[in-house]
Amino acid sequence: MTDEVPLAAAKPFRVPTAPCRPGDEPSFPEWKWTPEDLPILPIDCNSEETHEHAYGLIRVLGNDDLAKGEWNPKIDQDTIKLGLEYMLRLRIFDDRMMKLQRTGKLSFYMRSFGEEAIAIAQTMALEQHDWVFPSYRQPGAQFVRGRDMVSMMNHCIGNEMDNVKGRQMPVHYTWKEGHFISISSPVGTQFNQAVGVAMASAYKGEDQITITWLGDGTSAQGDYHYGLNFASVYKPPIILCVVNNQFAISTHANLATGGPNFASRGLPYGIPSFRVDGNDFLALYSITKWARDRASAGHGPTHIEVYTYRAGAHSSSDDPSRYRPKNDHLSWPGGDPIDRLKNHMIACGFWTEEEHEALVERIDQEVVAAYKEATSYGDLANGPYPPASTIFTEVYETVPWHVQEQREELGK
Amino acid sequence: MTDEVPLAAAKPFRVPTAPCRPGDEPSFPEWKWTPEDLPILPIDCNSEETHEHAYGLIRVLGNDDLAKGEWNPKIDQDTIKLGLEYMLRLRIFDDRMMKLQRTGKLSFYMRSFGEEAIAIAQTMALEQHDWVFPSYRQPGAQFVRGRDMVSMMNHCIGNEMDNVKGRQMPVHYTWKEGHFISISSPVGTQFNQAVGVAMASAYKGEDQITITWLGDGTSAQGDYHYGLNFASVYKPPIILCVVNNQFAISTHANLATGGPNFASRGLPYGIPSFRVDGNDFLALYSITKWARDRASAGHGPTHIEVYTYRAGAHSSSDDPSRYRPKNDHLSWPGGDPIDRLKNHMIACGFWTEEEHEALVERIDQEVVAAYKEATSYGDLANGPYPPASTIFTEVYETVPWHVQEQREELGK
Amino acid sequence: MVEMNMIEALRSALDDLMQRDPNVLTFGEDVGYFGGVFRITDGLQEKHGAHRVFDTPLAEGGIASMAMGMGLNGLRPVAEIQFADYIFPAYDQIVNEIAKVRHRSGGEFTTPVTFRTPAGGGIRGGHHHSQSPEAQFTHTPGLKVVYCSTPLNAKGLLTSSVECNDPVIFFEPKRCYNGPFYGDPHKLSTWKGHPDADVPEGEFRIPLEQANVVMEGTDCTVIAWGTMVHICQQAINDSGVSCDLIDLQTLVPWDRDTVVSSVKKTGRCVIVHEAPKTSGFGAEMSASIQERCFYHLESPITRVTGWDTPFPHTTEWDYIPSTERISKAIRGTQVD
Amino acid sequence: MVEMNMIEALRSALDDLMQRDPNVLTFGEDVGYFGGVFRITDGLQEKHGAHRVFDTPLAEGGIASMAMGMGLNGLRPVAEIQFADYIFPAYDQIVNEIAKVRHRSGGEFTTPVTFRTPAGGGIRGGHHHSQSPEAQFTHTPGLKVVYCSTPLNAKGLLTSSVECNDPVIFFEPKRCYNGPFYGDPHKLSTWKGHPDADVPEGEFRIPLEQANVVMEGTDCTVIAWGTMVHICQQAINDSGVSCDLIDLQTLVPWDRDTVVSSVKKTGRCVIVHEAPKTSGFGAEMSASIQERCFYHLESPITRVTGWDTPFPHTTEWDYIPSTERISKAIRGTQVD
Ligand SMILES: Cc1ncc(C[n+]2csc(CCOP(=O)(O)OP(=O)(O)O)c2C)c(N)n1
Ligand SMILES: Cc1ncc(C[n+]2csc(CCOP(=O)(O)OP(=O)(O)O)c2C)c(N)n1
Ligand SMILES: [Mg+2]
Ligand SMILES: [Mg+2]
Repeated sequence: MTDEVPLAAAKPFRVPTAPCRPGDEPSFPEWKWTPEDLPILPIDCNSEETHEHAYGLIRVLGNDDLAKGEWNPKIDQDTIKLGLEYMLRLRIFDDRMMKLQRTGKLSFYMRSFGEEAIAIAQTMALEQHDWVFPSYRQPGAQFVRGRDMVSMMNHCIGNEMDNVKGRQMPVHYTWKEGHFISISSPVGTQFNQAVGVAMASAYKGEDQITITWLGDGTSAQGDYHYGLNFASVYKPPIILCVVNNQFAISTHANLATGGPNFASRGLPYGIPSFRVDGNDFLALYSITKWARDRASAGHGPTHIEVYTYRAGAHSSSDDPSRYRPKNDHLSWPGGDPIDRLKNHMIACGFWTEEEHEALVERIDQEVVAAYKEATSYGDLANGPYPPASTIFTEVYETVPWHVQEQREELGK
Repeated sequence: MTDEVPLAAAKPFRVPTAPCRPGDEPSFPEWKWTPEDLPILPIDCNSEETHEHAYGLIRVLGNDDLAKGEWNPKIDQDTIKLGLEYMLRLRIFDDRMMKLQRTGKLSFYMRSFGEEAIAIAQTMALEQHDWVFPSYRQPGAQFVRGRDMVSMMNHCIGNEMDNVKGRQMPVHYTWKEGHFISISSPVGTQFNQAVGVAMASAYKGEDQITITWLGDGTSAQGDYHYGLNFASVYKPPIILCVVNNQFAISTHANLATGGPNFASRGLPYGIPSFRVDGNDFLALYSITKWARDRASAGHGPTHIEVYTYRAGAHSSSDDPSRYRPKNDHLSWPGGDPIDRLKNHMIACGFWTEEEHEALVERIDQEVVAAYKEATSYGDLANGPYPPASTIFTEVYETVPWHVQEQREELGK
Repeated sequence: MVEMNMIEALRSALDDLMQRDPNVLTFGEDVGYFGGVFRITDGLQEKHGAHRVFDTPLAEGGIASMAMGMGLNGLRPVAEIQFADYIFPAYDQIVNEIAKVRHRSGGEFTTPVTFRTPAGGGIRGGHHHSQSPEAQFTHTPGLKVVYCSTPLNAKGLLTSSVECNDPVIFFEPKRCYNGPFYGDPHKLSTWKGHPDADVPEGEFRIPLEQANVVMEGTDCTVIAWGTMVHICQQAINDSGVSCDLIDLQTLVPWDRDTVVSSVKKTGRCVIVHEAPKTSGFGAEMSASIQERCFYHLESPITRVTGWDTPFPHTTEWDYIPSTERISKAIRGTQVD
Repeated sequence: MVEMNMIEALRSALDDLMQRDPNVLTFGEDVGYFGGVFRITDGLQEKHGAHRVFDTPLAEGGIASMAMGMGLNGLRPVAEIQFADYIFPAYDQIVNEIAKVRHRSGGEFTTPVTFRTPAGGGIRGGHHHSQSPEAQFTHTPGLKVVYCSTPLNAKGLLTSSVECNDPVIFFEPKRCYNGPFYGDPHKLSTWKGHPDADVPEGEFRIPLEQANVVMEGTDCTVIAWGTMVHICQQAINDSGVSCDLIDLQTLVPWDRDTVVSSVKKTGRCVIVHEAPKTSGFGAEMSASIQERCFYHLESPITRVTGWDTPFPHTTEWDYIPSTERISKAIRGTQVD
């Protein structure tokens, strides 16, 4: 037995790099999918049958802006118009909130920029009573469920009218009435919690499915494995989504995994797995509707990689110019989700530039009115805040003696 | 918005069951692999090329006891004889230790029964200086590296001569000189630690690879995902094994995952993945040697499902008659690893029943001599134990004041 | 009343809860068909069905997060963690998620999960089958922490824990499953004939947040939980000092009135636990009692605890607080 | 000596360590190319190469276990956990594995990992970007726990932590990265001109296990760490009471001699931390001091801490111990 170890011929371990850095020219040569690529599948298919769907990309909106292929959901024009409106509303809302953040009226903000289609199309494909269990990049689901913008803004400000009483950072929405479960900062924790939610629905015999999302970066957490695996074992009615926007703050998805993609991760768990164009409203709607039908019929979970590109900064604290080319998102072959749906509507003849501008104008006014109302209840720079007593309530169902003593000590 | 949720047509979530329970007749219809099934692959292959290897089964020893197929490692007779001797030694050692446990000389024991080939063939396929990072079901690696049985027994007893000073439960071996890393009770924790060990070897430029194992049950832990994923990203020289012996205490592998098997899990991480007959010494040797060559040449990790059947109880605390048919392991189509290698040697003409009996006899005497020596240093029923002062040392590099105070308080 | 050991008492609590409330489920590693490695759920799957009593994958983090989700959606899950040492992969889900969801959601979402887990030493389990990690949960607002010690309070406290709308970490002293333990490993006793082995069969509660005064005395207050309650009983007898022995039962929120009035009466206090001393829950008890009883104290509050070392295997009887160490500490409070 | 803020001082420590010891590596989420969300490792990848300074997958449990393995095999890894709130997925690896491997292996294997992590509140981070989880590590034998408070001790203590052959959890008070914080969010200051912003450039150590006496006085001992050191300084001035102010620096093992001799001198003690009161490290300090200084104490040892609630967002200034609460407590120790 000796402790001497010979020197290796091999190089040290590999440290992957991002495909491009500030100053580089972004390019996405792997993008070569069309709406005709992939067949529709029966909702009771098994995971092996989805092999090509996990490695390909479900698209519906072609490069010519027309809807085609077997996955075309063929939804009515009103629903599509509504989808466009929700997406526009989210983008305009986000922009306004960023401005409020820059002026100190909010502490922090995170936009869904470039990813507006995801939560909106997917939530629209569900029933109103289905459970939405989001990360911070899916606030858009609330518009679909009809949440009042003032209420959302009150939360982001953390003012007296915030339904979570100023306890959480902005964008950590909670809305039980809308079956929208509270967003938590530690990334990924919701993934297997959502499986538990879905199991409870099934246990109670309710026709209620659950959808949840996490990011490409977050898929490295143990929670991702727990979610896939518990869903694999118990087969509850759930849709498990990985939003691959190719960045986790500054870290490129090349460092999230060395594998070929995220969708295929579901296959060895025996879960049908799909990759979908995350900037294609119709494709997102279609696969989600399919997965809902599957879950509702008792065939169990579906795993979806939503393939997109984070168009903006990670958050108001982030400066992406330090780690990626400026405006790299403009080179993304998937384009912009709002532009693509709008162009489709125009190409199909049920939308015009004029109508579009009028809609933008109307939403803008609504958002302005909402923020004026919300800030009238207080903003972070000027208050008023929720009273300090809110620190002590709802730690437990009732306030225990030690927390009560502390509340008295604070004397507020 | 309403809180009323319609009732589902679907059944509640699925709770899988074990294929057979006490009183049932065990059967394994899925076993239909032969040594001719799978081609050998270049060591720089990528994960997609291993698809059929992940879903098939690498075998070398055919039903006629002859070695065949492209994976035949063609190792010399002396090496094979050594392998048989190590396996026999482990089985006889285990049986003896169980007896000591039953008489209270040890607190607890875990056998490798039916899985002797795994750690032994795999460690023999490595270099002496490679790192072995086992779970409690791979103590056999120590025989390959030449550890003295008395020393192993001293540990299991936890007597004064135990190199870990009676601090750990039996079977939690540590042996740095043999490049055998300390076994820990929390299952799975070693998996990504092993990736770190391998990265350190690569960083130092040493031609030293690392092998690690965890069980089918344990693959549900986050650590399994971390190990595969960190290996996927950094591609260090490591062999990541899942020993699928189909049970985690009483829990059948059907409840470990709903997926088709364990080997295929590695594919979406971009790691070449193989399933190997865990009771086939030559097949284990072969795939491990292949993976070592691959790692050593700088091509990165390999993932291996070792397909076997837990022949005995989980541990000395377990009573499998409560949850599975008696002697179900006798129906396992993979047979017994020792019998299979012995039959192969006899079939090839370099071993006889007489030689075999003589070998068993010799090992038995060695084991008896060893346990007599080991118990002469103390056993759990009668002591002596390591001094109580060993509680306080090696908590830190030097004993801090508060631990020193406590040691003085104990006054031993 | 039926004589039960602690295993039977815990099983009886679960059985009763499941009978009364269809939203109660229980699961964990080996909990289903097999009935748990400590047999707590034996027979419950057969009785209540595989959708209410089932095995899980071997992943405590997954068990906890699934339980949280079920709790968010109206169920009342009871999750078994096979050994308390293995609760740490679930630590993030418990302290960052389960504990905080009521507060962070403004009360819209709650999750009344109960984690049952066998804790403590005395079964030669070494580093990783012997720990008592209660203190690591007492620092997290939003969690209640309960530690039973007898069949009677095992059933009563578990029932109250599961019915409580807050998440509860419920520790079971595995050394006492089959009998109280008085500190001598060569003299093991069963629950047979012990007054607290008489347990009501059906619905039965002991309120949380209440301590149990096991013995009453005048000259020292001894505070303990789990296995240590029995060892302290023996040690008090050995010491010859007249003591209040308080079984804390609920650690968070603990029973201020019982503890404070006892220490004000006796003027002396010894706190005993198996976990390491530094930042054990004894530290909190000592600090709080000192703050509240300073002018009544006749001698320093003393802690008798496990050492600040990992839990050893063969030498465990030199680790676990012994009757000698405890009675010495009790006598030590009497001289000033 | 060069004037540095705490970020620069930490970077300087890492740079110096990497220059001197090829076995020192550092990694974590966004640590490589980008240089960390708090910029601590900015420029280090370019200087020392991508095999020594690199990004990891977003998995704290994976970061910790990989670090442990590297440590077992001769390296000296420094792992960044982006926020202390996110250390919990790594809790099992830290408390069950990293902390215990030296003991459980009979000293054959050790792993000298250092975890650096920004902790504490004051940046409007809400529940999950504000916690101070130091107490949750102080209960685990085998770990050392360090908390810096100034650029000078940030560099000196980090150097000693990385060089230490035991695993260290190293907390950085993120509120103080750019300047000391005296309790008034409307008056933020930078490190410019602060005496402890003068930091030696090359090799520089402050020994572990030693506290720093920041102010000397006669009538009360104030013990704090991290951001609270600066708030206490202000509070002491406000109180008009002559105090020893002790910056504990190393929490485990803490500096017994400095603390005990101070409390014996002053007869009074206030302990201040941001973390919740129950089972915070203040409990351990209070219990230990009481045990050692009982007959010198003139008034109860008092704790001023965060509340036993999750950390709130908009109302965080009502959560973090304020100069008012601290100076009131200090004055409170003077009346008896
Ligand atoms: C457990 C945990 N670790 C670290 C963080 C800090 N953090 C917040 S978001 C983020 C990146 C997430 O990236 P990804 O999952 O790809 O989601 P995206 O932001 O791209 O939508 C990180 C590291 C966190 N919130 N939680
Ligand atoms: C984290 C953790 N949880 C639970 C246990 C208790 N336990 C020990 S072995 C075991 C089953 C392991 O099964 P498997 O991984 O299939 O390995 P095998 O015993 O079959 O070799 C369990 C649940 C443990 N040791 N660690
Ligand atoms: Mg992302
Ligand atoms: Mg197994």
